[in-house]
Amino acid sequence: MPEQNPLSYRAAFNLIIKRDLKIAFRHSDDIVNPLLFFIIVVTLFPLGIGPESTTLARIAPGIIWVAALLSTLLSLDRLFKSDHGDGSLEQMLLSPHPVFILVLAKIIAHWLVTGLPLIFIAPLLAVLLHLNENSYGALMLTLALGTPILSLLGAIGVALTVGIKKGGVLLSLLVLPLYIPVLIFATSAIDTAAMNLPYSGQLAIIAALFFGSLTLAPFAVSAALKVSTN
Amino acid sequence: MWKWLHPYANPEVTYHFTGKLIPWFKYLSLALLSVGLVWALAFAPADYQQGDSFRIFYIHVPAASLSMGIYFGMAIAAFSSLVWQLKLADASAAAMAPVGAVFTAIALFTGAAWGKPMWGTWWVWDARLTSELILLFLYLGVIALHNAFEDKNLAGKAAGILTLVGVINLPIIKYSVEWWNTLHQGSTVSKLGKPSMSLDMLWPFLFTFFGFAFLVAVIVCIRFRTEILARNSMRPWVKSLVLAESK
Amino acid sequence: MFEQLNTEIQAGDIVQVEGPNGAGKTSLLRILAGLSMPFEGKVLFKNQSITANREGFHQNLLYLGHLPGVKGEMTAQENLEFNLELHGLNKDDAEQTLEKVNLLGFEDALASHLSAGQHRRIALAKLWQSQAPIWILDEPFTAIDKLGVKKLEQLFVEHAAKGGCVILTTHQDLSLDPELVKKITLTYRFY
Amino acid sequence: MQFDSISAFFAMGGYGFYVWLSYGVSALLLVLLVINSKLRNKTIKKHIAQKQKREQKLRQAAKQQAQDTTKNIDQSSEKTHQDSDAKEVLS
Repeated sequence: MPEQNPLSYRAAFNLIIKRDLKIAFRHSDDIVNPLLFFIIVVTLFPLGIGPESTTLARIAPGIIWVAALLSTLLSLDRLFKSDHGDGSLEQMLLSPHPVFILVLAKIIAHWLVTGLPLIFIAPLLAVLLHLNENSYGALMLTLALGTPILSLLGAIGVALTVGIKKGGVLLSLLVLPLYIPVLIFATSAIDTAAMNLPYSGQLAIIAALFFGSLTLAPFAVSAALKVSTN
Repeated sequence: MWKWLHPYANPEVTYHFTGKLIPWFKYLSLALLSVGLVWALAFAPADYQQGDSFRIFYIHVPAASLSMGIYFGMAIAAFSSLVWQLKLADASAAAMAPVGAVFTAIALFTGAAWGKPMWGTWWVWDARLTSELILLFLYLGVIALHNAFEDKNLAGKAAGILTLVGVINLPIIKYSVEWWNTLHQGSTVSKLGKPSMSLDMLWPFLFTFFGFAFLVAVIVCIRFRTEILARNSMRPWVKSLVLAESK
Repeated sequence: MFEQLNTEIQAGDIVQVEGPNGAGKTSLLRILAGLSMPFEGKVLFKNQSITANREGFHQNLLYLGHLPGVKGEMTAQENLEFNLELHGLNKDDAEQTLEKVNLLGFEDALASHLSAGQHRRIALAKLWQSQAPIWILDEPFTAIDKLGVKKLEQLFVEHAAKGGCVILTTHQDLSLDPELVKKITLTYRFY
Repeated sequence: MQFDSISAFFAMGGYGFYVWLSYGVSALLLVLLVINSKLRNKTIKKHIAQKQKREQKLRQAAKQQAQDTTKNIDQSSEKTHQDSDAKEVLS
């Protein structure tokens, strides 16, 4: 029988991204809901703490970042769950492509629909929290570099829990401790920027974390998916 | 290359071998701990700054370093299980996780109890305590993931992946927490550091440290044997062993 | 579950795995496809362990499990096209292929509006275009009508004649010539 | 001995509460861990023994059936447990 012609890595990558984006846009509440959650969590803080602008400005970086962590956590579920439920995950694992390519494509598609909107909406929320004017650049940059890390590390957690019936709470226990370094360096970069000091050091560390997780996470996710579909 | 490991990779041989080790570890641990603890409580000199509260050091520091050590041990076991498919390594990692979690809890609790007279408050976001707390979360995650799977072989693999991800993250977390701590120094008065120890403080410390280490070995061996039995319950050797013991 | 199974499956074989519920038919198929790891033992393809040469093996494999792998958010045609492309097949003939599985007129319907039987037919459609020699099918006939079953059986025979092999489980009896079908029977043992 | 009297020993220079609390809680946690480990070992063994008894009953029932009906349908009861090797060669 003739050998079939396997797709190139890039074609396989594009195929998965296109498919996942198509599904996400047809199921758009999956995009909108985490974003609304992000906004609501942030607006709750002034109500709970009081409207004093100096206090809000002081804690704004922490609030925005913690809300970003939580809303990413909320959206992670859709990364593999429905594909696992209807059998398409099996089909992907059985396709003649390296699994990490497919996994990477899925994670990037996930970030495009959940991480990217956060970056756009964050400055608006920063206004609500009276964030220091010098900090806006740092906020955007840390979110741009940091939210992909959240998707990458989160994907490991989802891949491990996707076969478990009540995996939701477990997921947060597994994933949140891994998010701590990102949180620390990102908020400190924003704080440093507020004092008009250079924050390139923190940014460099976040970038290092990003590249580290970009190279390692897909392999961990593929291994975890093989366990979960077993 | 792994030929020499072969006899120990056999569950039955390992089960009996660890069974023989347990009494040795037990008596060593008992001897070291009883000498070490009496020494630490009654004979070691009080610290010139911290007074007798320093005696908490003799459990806090061994527990803290063992909690880290057990995590690294788990990571090594997880690695060999994933790379060389050693099923026994899975079982040993499963045996280590709860022990590590208990030692982390001890380190946390003694740290807080030591901090109260030193800092005037039970909890301070001190770098060592904070990373110990995060380590506890990592342990709890591994244990919870282990319990979430019905099939213990799958559970071992999943927990192994998580352990490896955790062990890569652990230095990063530790570093970031230390860095964060120096950034927000203000609140802490003094750290739970190791003062330059005199010999009459070092000896009881070594005794308690190794006493706890052998205690860890005993408990891990007991749990390891339980895991081996649970994973091999269909094997004839397990059946005859259980039959012989129940008579 | 099953123990001591040692078979060789060759080109041109149609193999039916039989056994009562819980005997491990699905598990066996999943192990053969490389989805599950056997507790012990191994699966060889061309004398090579399938885990050692995963991509090479999967290029020669088409597996259909209990779940059809159809996304409700995509249309029938989009689903098939994705499946074909994922396995490196030409997607241009997707429309004709859908016709062959009696889905003419449903090409642009969202799969969430289609029935379970139609989902299965979307999943089965790629058999008509598959060039993989090994087909592993878990209960391919569920929710398929009699005519569809006939067509599929015909397809299996053609596939085997071309030098492929089909490994399947089914609760229905195959109406094929018993000469053509090899059987593997699994028994359930409590002890 | 660093302390002059037993009461001084218990007082620990005013830090008695914290020192004894630390030692006490640590001891408690370790004892609980040891008990838990030993209990688990016992329950697992009990579990396996129980399962074995059930298997024996099933085996006997199967034998009985085989004797009752002269046709020896169920041959599997004769089989002893051997290491499985689900080996499948595709070519």
